Amino acid sequence: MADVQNENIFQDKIDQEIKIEPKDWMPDAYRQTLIRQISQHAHSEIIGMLPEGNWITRAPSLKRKAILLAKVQDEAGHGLYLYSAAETLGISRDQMYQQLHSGKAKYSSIFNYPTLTWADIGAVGWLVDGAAIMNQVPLCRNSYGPYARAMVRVCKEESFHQRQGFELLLILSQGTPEQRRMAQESINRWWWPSVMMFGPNDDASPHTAQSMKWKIKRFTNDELRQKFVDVCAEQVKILGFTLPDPDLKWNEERQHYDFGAIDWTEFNNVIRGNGPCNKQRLDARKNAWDNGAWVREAATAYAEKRKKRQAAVEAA
Amino acid sequence: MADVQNENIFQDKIDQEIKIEPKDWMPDAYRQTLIRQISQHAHSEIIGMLPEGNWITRAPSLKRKAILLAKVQDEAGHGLYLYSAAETLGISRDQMYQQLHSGKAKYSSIFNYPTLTWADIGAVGWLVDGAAIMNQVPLCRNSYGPYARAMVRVCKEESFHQRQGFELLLILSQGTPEQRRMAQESINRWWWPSVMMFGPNDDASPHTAQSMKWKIKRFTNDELRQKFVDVCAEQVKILGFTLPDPDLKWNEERQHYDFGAIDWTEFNNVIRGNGPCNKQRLDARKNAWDNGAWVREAATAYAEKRKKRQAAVEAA
Amino acid sequence: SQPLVQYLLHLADTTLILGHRNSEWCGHGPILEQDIAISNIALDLIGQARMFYQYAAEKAQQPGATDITEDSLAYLRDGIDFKNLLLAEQQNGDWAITILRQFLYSSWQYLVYEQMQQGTDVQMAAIAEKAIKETTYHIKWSGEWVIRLGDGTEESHKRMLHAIEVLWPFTGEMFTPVDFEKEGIQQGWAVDVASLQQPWLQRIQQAFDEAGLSVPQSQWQQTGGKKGVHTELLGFLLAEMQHLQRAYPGSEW
Amino acid sequence: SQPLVQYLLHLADTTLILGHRNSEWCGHGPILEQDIAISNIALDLIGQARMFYQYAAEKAQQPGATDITEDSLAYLRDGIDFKNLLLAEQQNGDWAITILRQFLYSSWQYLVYEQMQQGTDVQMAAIAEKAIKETTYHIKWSGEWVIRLGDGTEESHKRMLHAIEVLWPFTGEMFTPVDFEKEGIQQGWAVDVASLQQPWLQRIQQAFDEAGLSVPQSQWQQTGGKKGVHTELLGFLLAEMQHLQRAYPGSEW
Repeated sequence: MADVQNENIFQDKIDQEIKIEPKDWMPDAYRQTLIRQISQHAHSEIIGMLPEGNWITRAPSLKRKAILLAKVQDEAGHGLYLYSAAETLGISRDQMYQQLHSGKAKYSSIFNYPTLTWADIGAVGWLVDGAAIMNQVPLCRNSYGPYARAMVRVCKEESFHQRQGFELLLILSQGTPEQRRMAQESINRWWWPSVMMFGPNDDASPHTAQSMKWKIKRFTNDELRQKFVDVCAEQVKILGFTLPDPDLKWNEERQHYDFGAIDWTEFNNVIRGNGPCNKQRLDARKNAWDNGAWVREAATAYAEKRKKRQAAVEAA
Repeated sequence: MADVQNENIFQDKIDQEIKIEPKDWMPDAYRQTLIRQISQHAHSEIIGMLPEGNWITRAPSLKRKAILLAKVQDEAGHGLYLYSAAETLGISRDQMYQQLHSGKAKYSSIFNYPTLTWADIGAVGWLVDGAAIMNQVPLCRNSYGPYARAMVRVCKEESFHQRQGFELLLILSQGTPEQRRMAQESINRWWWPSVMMFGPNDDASPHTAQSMKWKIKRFTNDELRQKFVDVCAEQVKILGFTLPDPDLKWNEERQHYDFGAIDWTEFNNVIRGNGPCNKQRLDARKNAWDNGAWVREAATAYAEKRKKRQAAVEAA
Repeated sequence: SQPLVQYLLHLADTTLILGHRNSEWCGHGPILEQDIAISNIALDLIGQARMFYQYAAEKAQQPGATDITEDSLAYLRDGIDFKNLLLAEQQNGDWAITILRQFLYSSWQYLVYEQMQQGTDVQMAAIAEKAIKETTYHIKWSGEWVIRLGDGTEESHKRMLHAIEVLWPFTGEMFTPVDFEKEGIQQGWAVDVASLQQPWLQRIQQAFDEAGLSVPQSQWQQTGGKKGVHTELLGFLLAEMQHLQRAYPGSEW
Repeated sequence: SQPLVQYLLHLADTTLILGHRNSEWCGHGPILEQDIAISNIALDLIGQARMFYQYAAEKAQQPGATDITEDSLAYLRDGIDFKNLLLAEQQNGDWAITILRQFLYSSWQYLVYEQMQQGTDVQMAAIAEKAIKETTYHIKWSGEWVIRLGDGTEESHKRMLHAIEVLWPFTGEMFTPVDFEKEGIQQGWAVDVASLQQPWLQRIQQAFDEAGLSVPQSQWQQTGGKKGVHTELLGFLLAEMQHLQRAYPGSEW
């Protein structure tokens, strides 16, 4: 079949909301875009374990310790689903790791910020997971089957995490002055990086049109960002805290919140590797990988020995 | 000169309290005994830095932090004097380190016990340094000049350390019930190991006679031990604590304190390597040594480069 | 009920400290699936610790008071009062040490829970019944790793030998009852740990045989954990773990 | 006097935290003489910290009160209130990182003390006069090590390059005044750190030249320490350092 014909069938399915499955024909650019996006998403889950993992040993109660540990473990699970989804597109997990460790593959820049106080665990849950969900919920309906199904599982857990984060901050908001200060300071640090999580403004986001046509993306960056700001501007009132944006104001006409200009210099800096924790995060993952090499080798060697022994028994 | 004649001159000097100096003739056994004893003493200073060093980062006030750090640093200085004294007998510092790291050379077993609470810093100062001083003061008059002179410097600082340790416990004794409990528990743990620091009972200590003739040793183990018990039994009253020995009692007739039987099984166990921290202490030193190899190599390489450059300049 | 509380704290502290150690792996494991597995075991152990702490708090509480809670017990006692087994507080080291520590411990814990189910204390029996299912999995998982590493590569075998050398001196304590246990054994609510040594050793022997490893012969054993005499490691662990509770006393989290 | 107190705390916190880091080497140095040297520098820095804390306590104290002391300032504030330079809290890493951190810092500190001696605050001037003698030695010692390692072996050179890569992003903060400094510069009691950048860079350049190392070109710089926004390392350091004061509140030591 000619590629043009394939392409028509493919786009037809997409237009009719029929999922593309691993064995279906797909344009190479669609495949590459998905590999890039899914692996980046998987890496974000794995790197995302680090800033929160940073507080597991210091969680202030046994209940919080268990909740946090379970949450970070969930993220490892999300990584697992997503790596598997990417693998259906013809890339191995080891290849993806290599791209991460070499710096070729990206992950969400938000995880290059440090978690400095316990309140950050709340702010990450509320704002970072909150922004992630805005991005991810539409992905549950994306055109690639394995990715869409993985996202359904991810989103279910993420929204649970976000509620936990909000609840953590709510407790702090009702706590001592020190706790309230800690929480407000944390929101101040996490707000803008969270707003930046939606990526560049639409006019600076050239791939959006194609991705929307392929239904990998269903809303533009700015649409999602506006939705996020609208939600948070309301929720922060319940907490009795403020968002660090003097320009934040309800716009009656637009029926949306207006908000201040984003510092894209910082955004680009962090993306280029110059965030507070870029080096530290990647080093942590590379160390885990390098220090684990002998374990993986041993597991492989043992599996092979076993197979041989079994074959010998069966042959006898 | 025949060895017999040498030996007579040598013993004559010793009997007249004239110091033996590095270039003087000395019996090989005297030399070997001194090398063993001085290097063992030096190693004890270096290993002895570890249990106390364990609390430098957790000292409960800035003043205590400075005092403790200065003390542990003093011990490094003592190690330095003593290694230098041993070097005058024809062994290099690297050789001595090697003997320590291979387990051939010993160090005082007391440092194989852990420091578990801040009170241990006091107990180590009061009891361990106290016992050390009992052993060391006579050594200031030992027959080998470099060793005797090193010991004069060591003893001056040690008695200062002991007073600091006692004062630390005194503060705890006047503190909260938790602090008093911490201090008493610490004394309970350190008492018997300190009593054992004087070595086996005299009847089980075969080398004592020769060492006393050579004036390397001036009192027997049991004499020194008795003196230590007598002093501590009085000092503990000032602290308002007790020593963990139900048999401790003033003996009017002997004009000494009687005390309970020593658990030599534990003593021998720890000497054989089975103390709570034997492995940990030696590993810490070996790690420091191994991790420092590249630093020492760089320093040597640089010194040689410099020398060559200087020679080239002078030749030009 | 003082000895009972001490016994419960011994069980709670041991599972908490080991859970805490395992949780240090989270995000740093050698294989993603195993990162999840070790975190899961950490979660199980922390969950078990909470049940024991809650029961201990109930038993230790003065009538009408509410100041003793699972968190006050976990976060406001210093090392001198912690009664965990020394094995639990040993550092993670490499993967060999971590999985061997788990295997040595879980193999013991299984036998403890088995007997505890038959004990006179109904609540402890209920906890044991719930926990033993988790422990069964912990033994299986860690035992498989012992075999995999022992019979894997030369490197992994060498690391297992090292792990055995490091950890074995901390196993004897598991079978040496201290005063509060002796009292509990008499009264029927504590497990007679001395009687578990043979079955435990058999299980270890079996796995070691399959892994090509040897059980060390009669070696010196270190004790003290159950009496509050720990290794130097616990103090640092607690300083980190308890920081927030200590720094912001009386706060809700 | 609030900005003055903040400034004093910035100076005190920086010297304490760096002294604390250096003290971690005690007993673990690569050469016995250098173990003594780094401990000595640690002692000097802790001594300087105490002078600044004592002065800060005096300035922060309410009339008639005695609750603010050098120890309450060092042990009872959390990371959010610590104002040390980020450079000071970075981990010791290897010997290359430790001695480079010291050299970068002491070279700055010397210039600060030099100006402080001329400042309007008599007590700060007196502290600076005393401390600058120590700092002179710290620069000499660490500078010699920079050269020795940079021009030593291939290995040591490589490690110096790595140390520069790790530490350089934390140097810019030293020359970027924050609000309390700006106010102090206006009033004459704070050092105009921006003006120190050129002389500092010259000194570094000189040592690097001799060591065969290059000063990195215009790189991104991380700030925040003086405003209480630290790296993730400080929290762990403080948890350890403050444990006893937090665990036994109100005790004398």
